Amino acid sequence: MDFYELTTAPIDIASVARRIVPPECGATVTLDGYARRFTKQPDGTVRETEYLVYEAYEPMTLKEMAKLIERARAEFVVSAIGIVHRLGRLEIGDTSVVISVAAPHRRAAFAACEWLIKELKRTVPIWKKEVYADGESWVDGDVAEPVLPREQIAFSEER
Amino acid sequence: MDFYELTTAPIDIASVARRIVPPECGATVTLDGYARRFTKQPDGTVRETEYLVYEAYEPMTLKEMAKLIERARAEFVVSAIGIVHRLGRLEIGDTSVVISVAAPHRRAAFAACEWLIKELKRTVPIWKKEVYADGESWVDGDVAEPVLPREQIAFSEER
Amino acid sequence: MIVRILFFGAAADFAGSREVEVELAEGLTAGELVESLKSKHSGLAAQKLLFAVNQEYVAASTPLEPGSEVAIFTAVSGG
Amino acid sequence: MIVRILFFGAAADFAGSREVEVELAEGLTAGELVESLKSKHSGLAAQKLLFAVNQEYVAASTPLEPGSEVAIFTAVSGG
Repeated sequence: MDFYELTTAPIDIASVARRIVPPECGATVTLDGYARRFTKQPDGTVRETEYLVYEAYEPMTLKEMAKLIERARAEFVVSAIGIVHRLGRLEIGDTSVVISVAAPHRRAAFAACEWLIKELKRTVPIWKKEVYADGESWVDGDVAEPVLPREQIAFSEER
Repeated sequence: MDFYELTTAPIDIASVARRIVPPECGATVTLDGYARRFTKQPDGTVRETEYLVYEAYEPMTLKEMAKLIERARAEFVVSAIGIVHRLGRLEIGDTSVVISVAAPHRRAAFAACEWLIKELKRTVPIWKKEVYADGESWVDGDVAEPVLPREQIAFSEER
Repeated sequence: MIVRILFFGAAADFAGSREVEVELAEGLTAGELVESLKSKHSGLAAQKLLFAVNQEYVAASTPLEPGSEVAIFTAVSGG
Repeated sequence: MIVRILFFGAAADFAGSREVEVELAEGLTAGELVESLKSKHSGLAAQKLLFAVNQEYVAASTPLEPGSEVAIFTAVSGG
């Protein structure tokens, strides 16, 4: 029932969230990530973004998304997970990523959804470029530590 | 920018979540609660629900929702909160409640959304009746402790 | 004094009505009214009841006033 | 041996290309390839680079093989 996809079309968050409504569940938690107009720069100034461009290493992204779901299932008791990430040009406010998690207990759905977006930002090979009125720049990821497969596999195998 | 509503019409979760997309935010967390087909009874057996009926003490519900949002804002750094609860007859899988929270930092959006659904279930005067093939019963709330206004007000005033 | 009593959810089934107007002694508290309703409706007696006056949760010791709207209900179960 | 190198995000700008095929000495490791690319492209030298071989994150000590697909990129920033 899990699914993970890349798309260049606008994402309708309800179509992701409502795709997973298992009969033993009572709640789905959904993270809707979107392009921020104003972002703080490393030097403390605030810059206005005109639009974003997302690029992915597509085949690896799909493999990493599958691993992410597998790891989440090893860590949390959830019934269904859906992940859709958009690529290409996004206007401000457009949804870039939707992660929906349904679980028998809502605590697990919240925890798994929050964990999934954190790990997606750390491991899935997608890059975001912010385009300003006077230039553009690739956004540096939060975590620049190498991510080794052992670390990922150990994580799910230990449980 | 906050909003809270009751409706007898189906709720489109995207229309709630996308109503709050502040320019300083990058993420909205949404809880979609819906009617479960199978529920465990106090005696351990599993019962199949055919449909649900939600009833509210409407004017007090709206006041309690307003207080809930005020308390959440005192507790969490969030930019916008939307709450929509459905009343009347709901089929299995229909959305009964949507709570969306946008925040500059997604940690706060997750925490506030989870807190809001927990507190809504404890304080907002809405009742759910499960209708089975062979009967019906009002669902007992999770918490049967009286909820006094002092407790609520102290909570937000202390911060 | 006259107060209006509203029953919701299971409490309405136990009370056999959803809304009544009653004549009460001045100064009766919300808690005293709930106790007197429990002694009148056996179904209510077994319930853990919550109550609100004029659409606010109040302490049992809160005195009712003429025209008060008192709501009586079992633990809420929205969401 | 011949391997294919893909660059993504800022790394593609610094390398000046998105994809190249190169002839390498047998047994070269992923880490050694990254170091040699850093010494060739000064822009890459200042970056903290991640890399994957055949669409999997690997340790720097992993030897490359003929036909390996090596991807080089800066910290990911999806979401």
